[in-house]
Amino acid sequence: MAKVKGAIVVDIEMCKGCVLCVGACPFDVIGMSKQVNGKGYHFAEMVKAEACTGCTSCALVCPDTVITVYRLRPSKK
Amino acid sequence: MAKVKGAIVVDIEMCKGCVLCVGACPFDVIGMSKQVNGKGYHFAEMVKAEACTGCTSCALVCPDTVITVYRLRPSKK
Amino acid sequence: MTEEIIIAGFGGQGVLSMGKILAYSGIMQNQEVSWMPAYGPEMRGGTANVTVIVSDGRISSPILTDYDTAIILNQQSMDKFESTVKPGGTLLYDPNGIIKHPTRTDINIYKVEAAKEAADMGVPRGFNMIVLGAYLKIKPIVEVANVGKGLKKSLPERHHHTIPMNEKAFKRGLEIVQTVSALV
Amino acid sequence: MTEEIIIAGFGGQGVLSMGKILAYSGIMQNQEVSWMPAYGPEMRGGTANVTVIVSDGRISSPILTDYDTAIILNQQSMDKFESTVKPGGTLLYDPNGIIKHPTRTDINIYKVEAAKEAADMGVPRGFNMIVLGAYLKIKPIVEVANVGKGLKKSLPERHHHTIPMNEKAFKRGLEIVQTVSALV
Amino acid sequence: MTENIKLEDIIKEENKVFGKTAFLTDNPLSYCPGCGHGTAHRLIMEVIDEMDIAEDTIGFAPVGCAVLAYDFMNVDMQQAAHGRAPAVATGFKRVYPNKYVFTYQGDGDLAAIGTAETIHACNRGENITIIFINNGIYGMTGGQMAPTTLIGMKSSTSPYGRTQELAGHPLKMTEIVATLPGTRFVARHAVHTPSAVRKAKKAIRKSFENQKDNKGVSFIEIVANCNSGWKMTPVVSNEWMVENMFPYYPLGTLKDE
Amino acid sequence: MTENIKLEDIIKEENKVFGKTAFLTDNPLSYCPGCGHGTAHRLIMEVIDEMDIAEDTIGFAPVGCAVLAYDFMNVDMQQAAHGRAPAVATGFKRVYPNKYVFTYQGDGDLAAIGTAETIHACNRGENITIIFINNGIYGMTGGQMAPTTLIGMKSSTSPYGRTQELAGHPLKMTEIVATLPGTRFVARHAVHTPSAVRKAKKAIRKSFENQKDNKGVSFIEIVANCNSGWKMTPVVSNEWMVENMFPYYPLGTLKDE
Amino acid sequence: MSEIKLMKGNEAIGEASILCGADAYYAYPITPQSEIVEYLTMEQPEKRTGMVVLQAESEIASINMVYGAAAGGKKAFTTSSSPGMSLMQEGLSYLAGAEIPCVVVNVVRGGPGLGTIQPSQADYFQTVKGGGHGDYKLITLAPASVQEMADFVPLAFDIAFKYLNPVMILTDGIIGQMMEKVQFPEQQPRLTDQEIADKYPWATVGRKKGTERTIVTSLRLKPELQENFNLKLQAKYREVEKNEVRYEKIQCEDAEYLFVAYGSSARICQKAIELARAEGIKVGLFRPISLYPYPYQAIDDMTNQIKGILSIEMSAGQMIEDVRLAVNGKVKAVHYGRMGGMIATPGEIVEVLKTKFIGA
Amino acid sequence: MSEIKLMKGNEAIGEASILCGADAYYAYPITPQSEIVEYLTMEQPEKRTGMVVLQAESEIASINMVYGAAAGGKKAFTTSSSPGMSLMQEGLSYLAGAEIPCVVVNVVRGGPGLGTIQPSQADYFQTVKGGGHGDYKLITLAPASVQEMADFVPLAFDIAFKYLNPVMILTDGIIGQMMEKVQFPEQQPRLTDQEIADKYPWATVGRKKGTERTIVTSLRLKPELQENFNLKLQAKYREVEKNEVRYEKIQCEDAEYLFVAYGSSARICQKAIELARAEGIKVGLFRPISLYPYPYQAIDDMTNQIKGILSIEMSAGQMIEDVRLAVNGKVKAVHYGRMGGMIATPGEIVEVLKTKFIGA
Ligand SMILES: Cc1ncc(C[n+]2csc(CCOP(=O)(O)OP(=O)(O)O)c2C)c(N)n1
Ligand SMILES: Cc1ncc(C[n+]2csc(CCOP(=O)(O)OP(=O)(O)O)c2C)c(N)n1
Ligand code: SF4
Ligand code: SF4
Ligand code: SF4
Ligand code: SF4
Ligand code: SF4
Ligand code: SF4
Ligand SMILES: [Mg+2]
Ligand SMILES: [Mg+2]
Repeated sequence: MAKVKGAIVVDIEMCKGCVLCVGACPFDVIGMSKQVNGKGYHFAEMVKAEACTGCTSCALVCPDTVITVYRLRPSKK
Repeated sequence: MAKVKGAIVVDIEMCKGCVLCVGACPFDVIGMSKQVNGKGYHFAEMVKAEACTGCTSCALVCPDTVITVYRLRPSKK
Repeated sequence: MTEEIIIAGFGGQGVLSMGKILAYSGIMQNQEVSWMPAYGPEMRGGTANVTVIVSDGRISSPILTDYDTAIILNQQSMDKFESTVKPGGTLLYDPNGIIKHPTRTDINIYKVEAAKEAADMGVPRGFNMIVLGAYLKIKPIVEVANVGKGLKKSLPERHHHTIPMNEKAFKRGLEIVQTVSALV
Repeated sequence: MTEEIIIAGFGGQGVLSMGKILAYSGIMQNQEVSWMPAYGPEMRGGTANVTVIVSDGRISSPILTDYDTAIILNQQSMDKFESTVKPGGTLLYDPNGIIKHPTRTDINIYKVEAAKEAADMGVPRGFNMIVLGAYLKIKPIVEVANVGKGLKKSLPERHHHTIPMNEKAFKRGLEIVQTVSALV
Repeated sequence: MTENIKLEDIIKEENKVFGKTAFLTDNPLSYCPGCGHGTAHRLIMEVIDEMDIAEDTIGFAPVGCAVLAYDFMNVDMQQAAHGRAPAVATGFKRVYPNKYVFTYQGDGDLAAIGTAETIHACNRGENITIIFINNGIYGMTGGQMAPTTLIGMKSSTSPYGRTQELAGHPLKMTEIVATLPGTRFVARHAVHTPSAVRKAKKAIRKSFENQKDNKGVSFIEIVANCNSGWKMTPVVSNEWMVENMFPYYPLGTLKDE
Repeated sequence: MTENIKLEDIIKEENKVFGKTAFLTDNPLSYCPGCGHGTAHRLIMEVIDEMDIAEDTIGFAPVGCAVLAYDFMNVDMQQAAHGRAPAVATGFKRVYPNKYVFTYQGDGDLAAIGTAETIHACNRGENITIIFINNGIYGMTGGQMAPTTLIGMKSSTSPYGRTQELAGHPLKMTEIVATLPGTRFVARHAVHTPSAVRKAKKAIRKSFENQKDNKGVSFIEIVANCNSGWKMTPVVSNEWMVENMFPYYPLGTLKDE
Repeated sequence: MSEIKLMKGNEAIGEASILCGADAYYAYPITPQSEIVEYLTMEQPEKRTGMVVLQAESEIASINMVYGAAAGGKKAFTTSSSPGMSLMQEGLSYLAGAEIPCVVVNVVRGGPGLGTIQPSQADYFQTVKGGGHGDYKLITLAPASVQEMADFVPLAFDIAFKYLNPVMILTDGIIGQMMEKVQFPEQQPRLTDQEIADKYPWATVGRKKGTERTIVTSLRLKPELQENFNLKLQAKYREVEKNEVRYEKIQCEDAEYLFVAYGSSARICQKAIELARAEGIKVGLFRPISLYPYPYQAIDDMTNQIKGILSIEMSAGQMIEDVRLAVNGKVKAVHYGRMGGMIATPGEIVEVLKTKFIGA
Repeated sequence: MSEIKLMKGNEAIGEASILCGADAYYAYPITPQSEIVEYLTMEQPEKRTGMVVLQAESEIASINMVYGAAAGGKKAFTTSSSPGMSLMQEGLSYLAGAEIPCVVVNVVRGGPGLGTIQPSQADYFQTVKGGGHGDYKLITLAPASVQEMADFVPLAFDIAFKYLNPVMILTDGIIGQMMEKVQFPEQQPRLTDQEIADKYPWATVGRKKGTERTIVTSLRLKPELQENFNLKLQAKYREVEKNEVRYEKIQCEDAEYLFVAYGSSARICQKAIELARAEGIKVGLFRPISLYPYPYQAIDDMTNQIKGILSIEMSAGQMIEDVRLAVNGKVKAVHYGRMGGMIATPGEIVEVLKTKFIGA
């Protein structure tokens, strides 16, 4: 079975930079951006996108529900 | 040892005729008077005075604290 | 016609319900009525009194300081209400338990041995109907037939079986009232 | 002399304490002062502003709608307060984060790169003292010596070790303020 | 064997083994005949008498039939708003930590409107005695249902009997406060028999001793009849209480630390 | 083994495995970054979404940081007075027995001023869900001590740390209501980790299912951080919560009948 | 109209509530209003109409239960007496601030504090000026007979729902405890949930798909919004003042003096008028029925005709301020009152009238 | 007098309470008064003077804790803001009914209901007319500066103990949150238990042998007793009205128009006077300091001199009724107010003055 691939999309302007998602990700996919959003927060972003499994852990703990998670289960080859 | 002798004095005007003392007396000493007091209550009185041991049971349950108990412990002869 | 009455006695004598029956009887003949009890925690086992007004016209104050008639059923009430009867008015009392009998000479005084009679008849709960009978004998402000209707109205359904007893007591009251001293 | 000032920026920039130091400095030279913050739950992480009045006479209203001086430390505050400066009055701002620079021509406009300077000096908490220095350079309503005293008064004992840092920042502010457009 | 002792020989001051404590006033109690409040009053006053602490004791009675407790208890007293005696007592005790303080509250008071004040005083561990007279009804206002009224029990606001569906189960405040670390001594007693009275008194005594030792809340429930509210004679009401109240509100010490 | 899948291939509507429920509005949450309220909000709305009961659900939020819950929860809502949500919800549910009702209360609200309303709604067995966000502090008013504040914990009204002498021990409302027959499901959860979130959601779901079955009160405490009030970063506050709050407020199901 | 009954004022309130289709009653016992709770538990309205009756754990719970039900569009009410009413002040302010219609009855007793259970009118200020915090008004009706106790319950609900505001029935132990003749209208059906949903868009009955959610709140954090709301409230109150002033004039045509009195005091004044007129004193009675809105204009309109006003209340003088505000210095207005459960006698009132206005 | 400090009004209340020898403070958090609780926990007055500070579980508990301590003769106080104050109404009525001296501070916010946390003066009616039930009065002081916040705490205690009545300090978020210069008097010692026992025979401090017990109660079941008590209370209030009227007149000597305003509104009016006088309009400010007793006479005394009164409040118009009662129709008195946390600007006030009195 091929490895499950995932990705997240962070609603940057709604992110409050609380960093909770970073710790929740089992694969260290997420980091905080150097940049700030309109509210002045450093927002979350994928820093190791290839490792994301789409497990939703980050989204589950995000208090502001700004993470959308996608998962691709490649068809068996 | 001689038998302990007791007696009670009921403050007739303060008695409310609740009858609780009657049931509390282990020796059936107390009964309710046919007469009523100024408030219209049949009051408690000793009906078998000779049986009273001064055990204070009646006084303990009298909600209005209208029973005074006396006890004579006759000197040993 | 306006009749202003105070009924006063112990709690438990049926003072309030007697007033209620009287008021209902008035209603049965299309009169205006009001019934105003003294209320309070002392009601319990203490004194009870009720002001009843029966009138052909609109009733103003339900609370009064003097009365056409005082119906007095214990000594405490006698002490309190003898003086409140209007000159020329009426005082009806049950002498049972009364130590100081009424002394006014400017009013009509009647008595009814209702407590004794109720005991004799074996219907202690008929006491207040005896008194009511006595009162209506002296002051027929409502018709006897309407008292029957008023009684029925004022009792909850489940107590309707007591009506015959009450009517008997009421009739007895009509008979046994006695004049103590009437003006003229 | 009466100087009516609004200081406005983000929560966390030290807006309120800057106002407090200014007010205390006024007290040190026997002036009347008032310090009135906008309060609310939005304070947390949101905007913060404080009205400070320093006067030789009794201060009437601690709340104002126009000001002799506006000290503006973010865009939101610029939007809100540029228009509230009295004609002929003074606007001092930190251009950091400002997108729409002030455009009024009937007032004196100054800027101070306080955020940048504070970062450069490595004392981010000295930001508000740099701004205060800049302001007092333009409008020396209190003597520099009294600012030192005011600073000491306004800090709780346990923070007195920060005084030298703050004084340094203050001095820097005096130096780096720039005129954008001054009337005459 | 029967000696012919005359009553006059017995009824002498030196033979007195039970009389009214001086800390009950001469005012006749305002309670209905047979009401448990009277005995509860006496026990508290006897304990105060025996411990000789009347000079330093202040009582707090809110509304309820015992609202006039201050007419009968011969110590300084404050009348409190309905349900608030624990707060009032807290306010006092905190500024007079060396005084003895007791509240005297009914079940309508303590278990209904005063729930919050009761739980928080107990939780803070105020160094006070709480006497809780549970007669399963609002006595003073004419026998309405209380949170403590038993299932099936009739009252003037549950004329067809309390149902669990409408009003829930009777609330056991004593069990609740026993779970709080702030309470040190929690017990349930009654005053319907001489031995019950003796035990209740012992518990009350202990509660005041605890104050001396700064032990936090001592909470004593006394299950009592409200024969008027229950519409029974005093004797029958006590029997009914034994049969119906005690199974749900079992007597005994719940906590003693 | 790594296949070269592009992000664009993954980020497609059909691959979405987690997104925001439509029952959260688009208004940005007013909570501080990392605050537990947000996650708790989401879980409730997801359950309502999944059970498809939004048309019949009414929420009740009193004051506290979540006073604006109605800005975020896309269902009918009533804002209640401080501490009174259980009474308000009772008043509503009794006339709308077939609607789903939940209250959303902070610890200052539920465990302090609202103690009586909470206990009595639970004791009557109102057929409702109570969500109790325990962050050990009054968040909204600026971090004052709550009845739930831990011993030693600093707050703006216990600046030197809460002491048992002054304020008593932290109050465990959840343990108290679990003793009442009117509650049928009582549990304590948290929302700091994915697995905690999953469990919390399951409990919330169960609480709404219980309403369908007319089961009385379901009471769910959620231990959460108030990082602003605690003066910590969100990440540190969650660690502190695990180390300090959980031992005193252990997670798990207290009652499930 | 049903047959004539003889009932206590308190009971009449209970019966009227069932008949007008009230949905919920939440209350806590207190003398002298407990008969309402008792009547409503005895009558089992849950069987007659489905109306809910629940004894709450406190007055605070009662008023907040009313809030919950009423914000759902149901006809809910509570009753209490003075100390209990003080505890409801926060709730009342919330109800007004969230524009929730409901009915509240205060059977006033003597205060302050625990006071006495005897009748009083000393909660006038609390009711019509400010009991709770903030700028709001309770529309207030003051019945003076058992019939009015019955009549004002449906009226109060109608007004409450018309203006989305709590309505108070302010009465006292006399009217509550007395029995008089009373007739009730036919049973009105309770609204169904669907009717409520259709009729009251402001009610929280569950958000229907494709519609906006309904929010009931009194919070408006931004001062601009709060002020706008306050202005809206005030505009509503101006409407109320235009439409809902109620009063009765008795023997006023030829009156040279005026008693102003409401509720039970008005009954006593009627007797006083009998006495005074017997002595040739031309006095009439102005009886405010709505205490808010107060009939300022109607009283002012009488200032040409009369020489003086004697305001009679069972209080130290509260309504007298509104009387003075009404006449604005044009005629002398004097208060006479008894307190703490004491009741002025008709004779006493006539005496005061003579001393204050005629004798002098 | 101590050195000059810069402090928030709320903090000044806290500090002043310690310095005047207060014994106990019981309160519950609410914006915008929480700084008082916070100041008093931070300052550890238990170490400075032995003063007790306890955060209660609710406002109801707070006021009842005050009752308990104050009935023991201790100087106790509480503070809150509008919704919390509504919850204290029963307690306040009890305190007045039991004649217990204490101090209560209301830092008013916008209502009704939860409203807004911004400043307001819409609790005037609640405070000076009737918040709680029954005929009682709260003696009420309205500070207009941080210095007065500090000064009025000992003053309030003095008045409270003089008349055995609760005293209210009615302020708002502006005065509570603003900082100004403030100077405090020397630390006053707290009274010892023995001093209290000697000084206050009404205090429950334990019945000494051979003396009568002390009872604190507001219950007087018999209406005769209750009325006698009410009469005694009213007599006391007449004394208060004689002795405790406080006000300030600013630029009134030549005034043709008058602003009447208290607290923060009075501050804003001072600025408005500056503006108006710059335009040649002779306007002065009458600032009631005691709201009960209200300075009716002092306002009435000015009616000869002035052409009109503009009463400025942050409310829909509450104090205006007292202004009208004071002038009794002699001059026109108009209300202008902002609500819900909005604050009238000085310019706005001058405009209104012109439209209402001068322009027209
Ligand atoms: C705020 C308030 N609500 C209601 C009342 C009326 N009230 C007086 S006593 C009482 C309850 C009495 O019941 P309980 O506490 O059980 O005492 P009991 O009379 O049974 O001993 C009530 C509801 C009141 N005085 N104050
Ligand atoms: C009667 C009343 N008292 C006090 C307040 C002030 N107040 C608002 S929210 C709150 C408590 C908030 O704490 P909590 O319930 O724990 O919620 P959190 O903000 O922590 O989530 C208080 C005391 C109020 N609004 N009403
Ligand atoms: S979905 Fe899982 S793997 Fe991907 S970023 Fe989130 S937590 Fe990490
Ligand atoms: S948890 Fe959410 S809000 Fe917090 S940093 Fe991550 S994406 Fe942003
Ligand atoms: S003292 Fe004992 S024996 Fe004597 S009457 Fe009383 S109970 Fe009976
Ligand atoms: S117990 Fe007391 S009150 Fe009752 S009958 Fe006996 S003596 Fe009388
Ligand atoms: S009503 Fe009940 S509690 Fe009250 S005195 Fe009578 S028996 Fe006792
Ligand atoms: S103050 Fe605390 S509870 Fe409130 S939003 Fe911030 S973190 Fe959350
Ligand atoms: Mg009871
Ligand atoms: Mg909290």
